Amino acid sequence: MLKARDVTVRFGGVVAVGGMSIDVHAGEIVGLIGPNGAGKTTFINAVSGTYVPTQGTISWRDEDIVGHSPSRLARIGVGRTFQNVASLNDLTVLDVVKVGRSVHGHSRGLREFLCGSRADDEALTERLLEPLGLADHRHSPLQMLSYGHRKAVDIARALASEPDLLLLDEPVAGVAPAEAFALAGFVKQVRDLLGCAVVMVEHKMDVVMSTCDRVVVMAEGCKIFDGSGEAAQSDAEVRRVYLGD
Amino acid sequence: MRKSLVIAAFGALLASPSNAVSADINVCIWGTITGPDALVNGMSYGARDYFEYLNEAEGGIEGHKVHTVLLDGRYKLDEEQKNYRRCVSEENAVFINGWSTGAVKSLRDQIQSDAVPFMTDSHSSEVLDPKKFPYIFMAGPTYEQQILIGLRSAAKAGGKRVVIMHANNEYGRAPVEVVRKSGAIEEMGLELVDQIEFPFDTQDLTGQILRVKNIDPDLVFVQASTPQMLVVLRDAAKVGLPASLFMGNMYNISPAIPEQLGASAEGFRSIQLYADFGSDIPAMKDINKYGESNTIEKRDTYYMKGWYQGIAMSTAIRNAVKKAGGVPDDLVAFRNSVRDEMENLPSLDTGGITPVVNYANHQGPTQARISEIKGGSYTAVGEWIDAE
Amino acid sequence: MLDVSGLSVRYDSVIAALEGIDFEVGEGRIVALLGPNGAGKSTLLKAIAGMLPFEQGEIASGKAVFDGVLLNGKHPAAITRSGIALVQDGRQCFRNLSVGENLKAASFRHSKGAEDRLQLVLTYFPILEEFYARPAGVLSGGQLQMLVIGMALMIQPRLLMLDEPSLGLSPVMVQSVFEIVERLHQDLGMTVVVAEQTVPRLMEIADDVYVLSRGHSVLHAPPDEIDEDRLQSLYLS
Amino acid sequence: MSLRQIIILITVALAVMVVLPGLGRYGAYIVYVVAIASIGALALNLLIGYCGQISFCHGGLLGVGAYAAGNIGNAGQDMVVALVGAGIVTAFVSVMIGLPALRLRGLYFAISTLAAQFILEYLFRLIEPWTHGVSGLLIQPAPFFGLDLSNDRGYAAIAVGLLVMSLIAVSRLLRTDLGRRFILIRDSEIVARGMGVNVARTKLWAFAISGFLAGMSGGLLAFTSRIAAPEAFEIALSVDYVAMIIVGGLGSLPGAVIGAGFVVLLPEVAQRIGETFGAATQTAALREMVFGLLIILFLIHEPRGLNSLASRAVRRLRRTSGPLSNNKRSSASDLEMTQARL
Amino acid sequence: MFVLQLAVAGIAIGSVYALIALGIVLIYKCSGVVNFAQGGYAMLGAFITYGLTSVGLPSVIALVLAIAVMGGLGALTQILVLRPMLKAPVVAVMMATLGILITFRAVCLLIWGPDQIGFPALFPIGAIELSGIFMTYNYIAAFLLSAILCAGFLAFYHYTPIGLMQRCTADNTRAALAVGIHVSNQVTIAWTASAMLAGLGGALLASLNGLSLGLSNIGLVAFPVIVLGGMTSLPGAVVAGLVLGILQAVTDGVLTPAIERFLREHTDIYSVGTLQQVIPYALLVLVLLVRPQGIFGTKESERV
Repeated sequence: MLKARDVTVRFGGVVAVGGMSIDVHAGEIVGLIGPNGAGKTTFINAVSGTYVPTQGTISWRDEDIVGHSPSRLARIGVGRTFQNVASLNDLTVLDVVKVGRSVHGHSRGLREFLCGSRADDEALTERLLEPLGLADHRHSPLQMLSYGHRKAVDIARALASEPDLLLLDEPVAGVAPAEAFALAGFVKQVRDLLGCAVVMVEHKMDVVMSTCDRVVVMAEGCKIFDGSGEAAQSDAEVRRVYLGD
Repeated sequence: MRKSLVIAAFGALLASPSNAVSADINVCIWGTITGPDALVNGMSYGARDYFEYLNEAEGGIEGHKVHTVLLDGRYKLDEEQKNYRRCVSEENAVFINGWSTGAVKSLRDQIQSDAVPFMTDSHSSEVLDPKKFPYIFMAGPTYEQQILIGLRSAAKAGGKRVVIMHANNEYGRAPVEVVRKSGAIEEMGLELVDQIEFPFDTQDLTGQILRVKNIDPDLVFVQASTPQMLVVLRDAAKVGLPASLFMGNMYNISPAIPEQLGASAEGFRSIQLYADFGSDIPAMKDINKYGESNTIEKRDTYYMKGWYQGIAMSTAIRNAVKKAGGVPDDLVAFRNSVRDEMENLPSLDTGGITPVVNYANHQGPTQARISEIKGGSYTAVGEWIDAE
Repeated sequence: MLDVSGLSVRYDSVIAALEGIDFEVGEGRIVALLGPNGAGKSTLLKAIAGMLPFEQGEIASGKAVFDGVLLNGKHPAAITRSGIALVQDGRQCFRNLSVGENLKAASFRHSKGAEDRLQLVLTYFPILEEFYARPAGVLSGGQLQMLVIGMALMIQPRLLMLDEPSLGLSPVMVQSVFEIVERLHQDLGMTVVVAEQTVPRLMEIADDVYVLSRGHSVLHAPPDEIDEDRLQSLYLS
Repeated sequence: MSLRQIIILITVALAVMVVLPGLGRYGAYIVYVVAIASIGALALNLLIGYCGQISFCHGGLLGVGAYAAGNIGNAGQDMVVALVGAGIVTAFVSVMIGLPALRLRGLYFAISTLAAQFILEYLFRLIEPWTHGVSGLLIQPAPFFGLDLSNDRGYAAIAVGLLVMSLIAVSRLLRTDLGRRFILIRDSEIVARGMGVNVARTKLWAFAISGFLAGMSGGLLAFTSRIAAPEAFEIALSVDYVAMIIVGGLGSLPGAVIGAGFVVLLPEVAQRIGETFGAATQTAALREMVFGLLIILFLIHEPRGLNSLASRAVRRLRRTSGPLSNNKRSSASDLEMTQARL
Repeated sequence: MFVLQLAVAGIAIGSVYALIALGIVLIYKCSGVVNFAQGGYAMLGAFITYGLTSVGLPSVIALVLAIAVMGGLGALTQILVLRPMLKAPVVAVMMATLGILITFRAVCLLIWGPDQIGFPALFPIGAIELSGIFMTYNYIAAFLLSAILCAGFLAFYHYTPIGLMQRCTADNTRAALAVGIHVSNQVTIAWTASAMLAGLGGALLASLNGLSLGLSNIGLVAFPVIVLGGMTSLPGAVVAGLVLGILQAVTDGVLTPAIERFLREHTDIYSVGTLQQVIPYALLVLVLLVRPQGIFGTKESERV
């Protein structure tokens, strides 16, 4: 489904990602791990259209998507979450989720303007917010939620666009352990339900191990390992970049 | 604390309408107390002071005190519109004296439907029409007439090529366009070689003056107010053009010009409609008397203009009061009667500020003369010319 | 020398970044502050250096004391003057200014002996002399790291705190950074705190190790008591 | 805006209408000037307060609306047609002005709107056939739905009615996908783009809708003052409008009305107070000074605007200040604002 | 020759623009605040100079004193108004500076009234004529003084310790804090310097063009200058100021007449109005569309 070849992203003279390649298949959860500054987030940004890679190709369902805007990518089924969602102020949980849904292409603008959206709210709440434990907070402004809840909202927002490829950027960073596992479990459920592929950047190895079908390790801008979680933990190169042997 | 301030403020706003009721005769004036044209605001002070003088010296008009309100229009259209409404419906003015060409033009239909006598400080020909605008009165020749008087004097002196400079507002551009399109300039044997527009709030006209210098005309007529004239003459001096090349209209006789520019204003000419402040005329005695116990804000010819407008308005009011045998209870009738009396003013003596006038034409005096700056003060250089 | 007790930090008044941290640095020691991403290492160093208020953070409770002086609520400039230098993450320097100006700027508040210290810094980092008149922006990552450490030295600190100096550097560069730290410690007797994720070289020179995780202090031990497995379990579990 | 709020709003509006005949012409004048300014402020608040696009050419846009409405009205159309037409024309111009926003950010865009303001002022004076240049376009009274309401009280009724409609419409709009995207873009353009929002298109919608409202407001202004003249739509007016929404509260619907009332009435109140003390020049100076100083004081003490002050007061009155204290909210948004500045 | 004469006028005015724009850039660089009140400072500086001469001080001493007062006033406004607003939204801060401008105008109106005032001659009256180009001493002095001050200020900014601290603050606030620079004090210094530059610029402008409340409009002219210069570039502001001055003069003297002559010959249109009021802004929009970061500005990369 997703095919990235030799992707390079430069900022000025700094190479953030240098020659990264990856394949992601339908229905697969891939964990993308690596030490700080390895270029994981930059790579996700390149795939989701936020950055345009200086080099390399990225294709999604055999369509070249280099240079496509995030809004176009969202319409063809690429959704993502962010490391940081703290900067949204007045929008409520439902608002944010609806933004996510609307980018999928079928906006309900005029009908909502004229008739309001109560029935809609119920459906969204049931489908996305209940499982994430957000139903009670659906009318709370985002900034009043705990950090963990905000992360959950971001995932709900990404899912509302019904993506076929979900890019999660540190979905459980800063989240309490119990919540983290619930979130990770939810990601799995979603995959089972929607059959979408998931790429997940994450530092918490326990979460990665329990959730991902496959692990890709990045260091200094390129891939150094691709395989199962167990294999990654025993791989010498991986141990070196993590522990500096 | 803040809340109480807000409450107090709104209270003041709501309470204020009541303070206009007490006087019998209300006159409302708005000028440009602040704003880009404030330098010539003597005319609104002069009019107010004349009514105050009547109150002090004669106990008002036929024994009735006159309540005058002086408002600030700031040379801003919305502010002037607001002032007009306040004058008509809140101050219950029997006579209104208002300022800018733009405002008067936009209000002319309303003045008509409100049927309120209106003395305009604007001399635009577009608000002067005894038939179409029977409630609007003016205090002298129109701007167009003034331009022609100025140009005629240049033609007489043997000039050929003229440039007209004007501000980019109604007051500046409109009369110039009327004159240019009328063909009157060519009829005089003159050639209009260039017409230059500049911003009304200008600070620097060096480029435009250099453009003039490049053309080398015989006369530059400037349709602007004193603040802009100061810039024009200052910048002319900067590039070495003499002030004698320039001529302005009635709003360029201000002591500020020779005071601020000194030698570089020598030879500048402008159109004079009213006597100078301090000249030896009967009205000046009254002014001096008034000035003994009051401050006179501006001592210039515009103050004289205002004083004269006060004389004209008060005479019409006096005649109306006399006719009705007291101040009429009905404001509408009072206003209409004042309007009729204004139109029928028999040869009005303005204490020497202008020649004797009558107001059948709604225009008052139609005479003007040219005044030149000589040795730091304005000196008349010709006889009164009748604009008609 | 530095004594932090019961320190809790919040960002935006809501997000708790540190909870009840105790952290002690003895005179002349090298202390390693370890922890995975987001454990709160940077926050702790910023709290000590007084930088939190500039990032919408605040010390919610607890205190930091340096040589008997309470640091809470002090302006960073005052803390710097009392002898604490923080080398922040992201190699914070003045990129439009020349290398020389960067070093000079750092010695403003500490002009006494600035010339000597400048010479000292240049002998430690010859590369800085080479680039002395060029804008700092042209330096590579490793060179920038040298520069910011050099700038910290110009402050004439008694306590030097480094926040992830090895981040984004090549292994060779990482080696030389830690060599410098060791030399500073040996030659000048400087007290050093190094926050890091990766450990081996640091473990060789550290006298003391603290491990943070999710805003809590999870381990305090001498380095020889900490082996890889233990760390791995702390990090990867 | 909930149904209850809408009902309250309409009740208040009806109350104003009932009181209107009792007010003098001057009172009615004040009512409609505030109402018209409120519509304009609402339009600007939509752009700045909800979509984060700082604009200094709102005065110019009102002017476009005024000229458009005047021309349509003078051609013999009903006032309703003229106002809608003015809205459409202004929306188009507003989108043109918004185009640079697709490339420019923050201050750079703000300054490009400053340029737009000056260019509009210049064009108002230049395009004689449409604007009558410096003379200004004189506007004939037009019927409103066939009714003759061309007097101060009639205008006040129309203006208050339109204001209520605009408030309801904007509050509904903010509850649609488009409205949510506005807010998202204001909070973080980068995040919005990352979330898959078509930032360019959304921004242009904001300009169009804001322009439409501004055009109606300008059109109404033109009908009430019976002239559209260039001096009436200068930069000072744009500044006044920015002052209105900041004083009232960025991103707050009642704030637009409160701010408009404040900015329109304050000089008037200061003037009246000054008049009781005498000298006219000093009155004018004091009026300006009170205006300037109050703006500064409000911004220092209440950067979220009068509306936040008002709503806090209301909450205190109701004694229901729950666990979600105001402080918490503002600090998080302060963070974002500080970032926005850097 | 005609064009040269225009250029002389343009350079003289443009150098004063540069002086005033420098101050705006200085403040923007180190605190991210756009100071709309800069024109107000210029106006106030000129009025204070005038006020001091009218109580009998020699004009040079009055000027120096006025500049000192302006410096204090700049610091005071920063401390009283801007410091408490550190966390306020950026538009609110802009509006606060507009509030300062309104207040300053009101103060001048209250004290000195609404009328134009003849500004005392700071320089000898008269002019020299150099091969047909007419230059008043005023022009020459305004240009020289502005040029010297611009150069002096840039030198101060680049070669003195305070200048270095200013540049540090402007470059990276975090790093500045870390090396012990009191950032908020630096911002106060920037406001002080900026107000002094504006005060001097205002006095020079008043000596060229006379003194009135309209002088505060110079702030609006300065905006195209700083944006063209790239908002953060001091030399850029100087160059853009000169370019704008010359451009305005050339628009008034050459461009407008040429366009009008063409239009009068070929169309019914007689006048293009006050073109010089829009030329700087039209240029501004063009430049921004081609180079969104201004001519001398540097592009900042954004990260998620």
